Amino acid sequence: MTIDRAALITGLERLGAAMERDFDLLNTADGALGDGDLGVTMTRGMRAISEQAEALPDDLGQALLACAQAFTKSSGSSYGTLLATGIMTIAKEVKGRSAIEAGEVSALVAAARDKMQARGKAELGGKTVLDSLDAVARATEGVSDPADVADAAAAAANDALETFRGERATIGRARIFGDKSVGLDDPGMLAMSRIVAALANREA
Amino acid sequence: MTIDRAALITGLERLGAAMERDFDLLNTADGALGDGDLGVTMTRGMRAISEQAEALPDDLGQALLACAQAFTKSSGSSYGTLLATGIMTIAKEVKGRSAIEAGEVSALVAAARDKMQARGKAELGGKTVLDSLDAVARATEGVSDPADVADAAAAAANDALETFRGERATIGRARIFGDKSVGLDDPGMLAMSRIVAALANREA
Amino acid sequence: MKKILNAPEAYVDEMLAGLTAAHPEYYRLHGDSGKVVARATAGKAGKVGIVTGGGSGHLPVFAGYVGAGLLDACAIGDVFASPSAEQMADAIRAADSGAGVLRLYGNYGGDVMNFDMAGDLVEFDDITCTTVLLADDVASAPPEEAEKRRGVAGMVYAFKIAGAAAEEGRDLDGVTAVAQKAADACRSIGVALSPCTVPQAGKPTFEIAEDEIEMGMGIHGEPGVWRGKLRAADEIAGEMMDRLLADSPVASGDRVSILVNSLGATPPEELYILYNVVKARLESAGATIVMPLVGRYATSMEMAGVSFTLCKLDDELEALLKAPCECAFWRVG
Amino acid sequence: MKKILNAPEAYVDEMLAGLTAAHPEYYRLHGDSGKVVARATAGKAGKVGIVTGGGSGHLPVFAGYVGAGLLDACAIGDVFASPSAEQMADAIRAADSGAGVLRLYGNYGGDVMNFDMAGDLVEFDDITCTTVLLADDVASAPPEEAEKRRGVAGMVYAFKIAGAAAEEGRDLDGVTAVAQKAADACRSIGVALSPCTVPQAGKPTFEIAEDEIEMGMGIHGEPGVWRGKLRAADEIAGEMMDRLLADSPVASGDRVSILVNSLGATPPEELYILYNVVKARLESAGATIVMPLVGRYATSMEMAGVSFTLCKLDDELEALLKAPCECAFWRVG
Ligand SMILES: Nc1ncnc2c1ncn2[C@@H]1O[C@H](COP(=O)(O)OP(=O)(O)O)[C@@H](O)[C@H]1O
Ligand SMILES: Nc1ncnc2c1ncn2[C@@H]1O[C@H](COP(=O)(O)OP(=O)(O)O)[C@@H](O)[C@H]1O
Ligand SMILES: [Mg+2]
Ligand SMILES: [Mg+2]
Ligand SMILES: [Mg+2]
Ligand SMILES: [Mg+2]
Repeated sequence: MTIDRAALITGLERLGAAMERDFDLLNTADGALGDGDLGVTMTRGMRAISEQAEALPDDLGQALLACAQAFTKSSGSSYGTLLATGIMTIAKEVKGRSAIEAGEVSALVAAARDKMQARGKAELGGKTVLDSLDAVARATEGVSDPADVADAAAAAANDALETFRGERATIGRARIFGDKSVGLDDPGMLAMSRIVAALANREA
Repeated sequence: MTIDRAALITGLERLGAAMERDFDLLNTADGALGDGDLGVTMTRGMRAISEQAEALPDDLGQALLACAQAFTKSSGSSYGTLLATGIMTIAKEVKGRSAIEAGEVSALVAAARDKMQARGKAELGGKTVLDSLDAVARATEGVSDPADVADAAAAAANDALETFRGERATIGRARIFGDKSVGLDDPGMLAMSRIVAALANREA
Repeated sequence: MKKILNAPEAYVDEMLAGLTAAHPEYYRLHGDSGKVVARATAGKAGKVGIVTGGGSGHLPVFAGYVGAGLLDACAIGDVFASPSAEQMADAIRAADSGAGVLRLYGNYGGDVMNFDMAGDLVEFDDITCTTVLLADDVASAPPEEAEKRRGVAGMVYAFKIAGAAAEEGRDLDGVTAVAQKAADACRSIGVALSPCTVPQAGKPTFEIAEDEIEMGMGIHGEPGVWRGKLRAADEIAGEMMDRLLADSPVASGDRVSILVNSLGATPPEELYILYNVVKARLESAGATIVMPLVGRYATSMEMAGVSFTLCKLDDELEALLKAPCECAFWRVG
Repeated sequence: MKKILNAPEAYVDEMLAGLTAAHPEYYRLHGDSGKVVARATAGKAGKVGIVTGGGSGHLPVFAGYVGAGLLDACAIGDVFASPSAEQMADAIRAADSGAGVLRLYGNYGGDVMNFDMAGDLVEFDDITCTTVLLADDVASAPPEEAEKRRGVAGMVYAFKIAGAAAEEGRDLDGVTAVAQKAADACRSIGVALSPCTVPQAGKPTFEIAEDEIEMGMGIHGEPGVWRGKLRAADEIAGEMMDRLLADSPVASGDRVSILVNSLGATPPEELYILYNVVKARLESAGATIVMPLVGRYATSMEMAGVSFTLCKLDDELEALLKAPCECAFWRVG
């Protein structure tokens, strides 16, 4: 199974529904370690995307660019900007193509991770969304069967969330919470585990 | 028994103590129908008076003038200014004398009432301190025995308070409470019944 | 009581010390009561003096409006309490430079008695005084008893207009007349969301439920016309405008100024949201808005709520409103 | 949530509509996002542009400081949320008149990412951008990590000083350098007494007991250095000054400005009470206070609390601080 426009739209529908469902969960997680708006950011961004879902072109590069712009316009929150940066990176990579293979996912996620890292000037291991993406990129490396990629990605994002829960936050608004952040989920990592689960159709 | 400097000072001592005791009572009554500061006004004024009690001259006119000024300086609340106006009026009447008779009380209170009425531009019957003074002036009219004057004055101030409780306030901050003022004591009348009781040594 | 202060008794003195220390170019303490603020640099000799006075807790009202093109002196009472007659007499003396003094202040019983008594006191100094009272709060009495109304934020317009007239060199009668005209041109209404605490009382001036507001409440917590559930900004502003315009209708071609004032805690963001309705209502009546004022011009410490003041202008009032003035809280021109 | 508003989603748009309607002589909306405020009358051609941006809920910060001798344009986010990169790019375009644009704003992760992205976007328009970040809140990181500190009220000094330099005709490097010098000269600390409510969140940003304060808390409710019982004004001000002076000692002969700022609900009366201690501390260290600012310069809606910002001056900074500026919230000269 390849990822084409139809698969993208189905994935975005699942993701939109997941973000509506997780609105409070993400706001609450961000409230504990930030400003409580992550649910708002995600629902707003996804609504902006789904408004234009029907008009998305077959060219996956153009389609993802439109998704990134929807996020860039709908809010200025860190997560939205980082996601937009990551999606835009993938968009550039796949420009002109109407389908990609599951086996390409790892490299694309890694490219997004690197560009987001440059934008946010953060280190890997800092308990941020970067660590979720890093885990996904590593876990899917060399995997090409679509179902295996989906399994590996979803598991990796969850594992990263679990692993980093016990760490101290070092970046963004969460940093100031210092030791109080130990034991709490990074909101951006929590969101990414939900995003990956929805896109991979591996929701619990 | 005549009222001279010594009697004045004893009366002021009782009054000072009464006002300290009634601080909360008067603030609360004024809080229900005004701005809640009547206890503050009275204790502050009486403290200013007692600071100079020892220095009060034998001339009752001069002594009362000093009392009035203590009130005028210590605050600008309506009650303080009205009391100062009344005391000043009496001071002018008794200027140069070192003693007055109980039989003169009625006329002096009436003079104070009239001057206070002019200052406050209020009508009699409006449920204010003027009605207390009016009642005292009337009840002591023609009475000359000191104990009888004391009895009559204290009873009149109390009766006025009871009588007007059921009326609507028409003057000052209390006016705005309209029908809500029915059933509540006018704070200035309540204070006057305590003042008269203290000066007359007829406290319950 | 969640306030930043030292002893409640020291609140006003320390506030005045800080005010005059922070803005020595505008304010100085006059006399020895420590409760009279005068201009740092006296107005021109021969200028009519303008004094005001009232309780503390309303900054910039009252003392803040001492300044060029505004007031000459101000007597300051304790929080929400009238200054004493002695202090008012001192303020009148500070304001006098031989041309007489206008007493321009809000209609509160205590203040009236004390300013009257102060007038008696300064008669000995041969100072001629006139009086103009602000009685602009439409919620505090019906039109038939308009003279019983409380004075609230309308005094900002009266200070400005009378101050400009005095600065122009008008005589006492002229300044008094135009001050009265300004006072007559103003109507105000307030709505309260939460109380404030008088330091010496130590507890809030009134209680109000978490979801309630009170329409028409006075700036010291005097009861208003109704208490009910919080509603949308547009609805609140609409009712406030209804009440102002019922009392003082505007017609097509009228020129008006409007003050959208925070009572303290309410932030400017909310004032601007309200301003949209205010503007739409006035303009749909055909009126032109001149120099709208949006901000904290007359407050009650940390009270949450707003007031609107409508000031109907004629050419004279408009020119005086736009004339220059300067104090630490407000500058025009 | 006791706030006067219509729909929470409309809060910022309605606020901006009201702001620009009330003060058309100062502000206009630029572009079609509806979230960029520019000067009503553009600055001189060839002048270096200065833009800022950040979340709503801090008036006069950010948009209020657009004006002559201050900023040229501002991108406005939702309450406490960064504007989008697109809006920032629009603000940069509005501010540009060919001499380049300084991005001058507070050090918050989202704002930094978005202003960087905005810089990428306007590269296509051939606009040269520089950046100066305010990172003045001493409570938000130790001196060794000073670059991680949040930007708070210090930006008022930076806006003023950079704005004056641009108005003088300095080039982009010159304006950037003096803006950086101003940013480096500022240290701030805040104390919070009560929270505020973000309209779309609908509940207070944090909880705090009726008798507690939090020293060092950030303007969005970021945790501070300690939480404890409310204490006397002198003690609070003393500790705040201790913390500022530990980070940025003043010596005899120094010239400094100080901003005693209300976070919103705290009334000016309390600021003046605090000012007495601030003044005494600086003067006893031998410093001279220049142009002290006392008022609401950088707020968090209805939050109760205060911040102090100390700005150490040299001749250049002092002259620029005193140069004329004009916006709806502040005028100098
Ligand atoms: N500089 C950064 N680099 C990487 N990830 C970051 C950075 N800043 C924030 N994040 C991620 O974004 C999440 C917070 O997103 P969001 O709520 O949008 O932030 P804010 O509301 O502060 O703008 C964090 O949990 C973290 O995973
Ligand atoms: N104009 C007036 N004429 C007569 N009595 C008045 C007048 N105004 C107020 N009072 C009396 O003063 C009392 C209130 O005094 P006080 O608390 O000092 O007033 P305030 O705090 O409003 O200045 C009232 O209960 C009433 O008895
Ligand atoms: Mg967030
Ligand atoms: Mg009272
Ligand atoms: Mg009083
Ligand atoms: Mg945010």
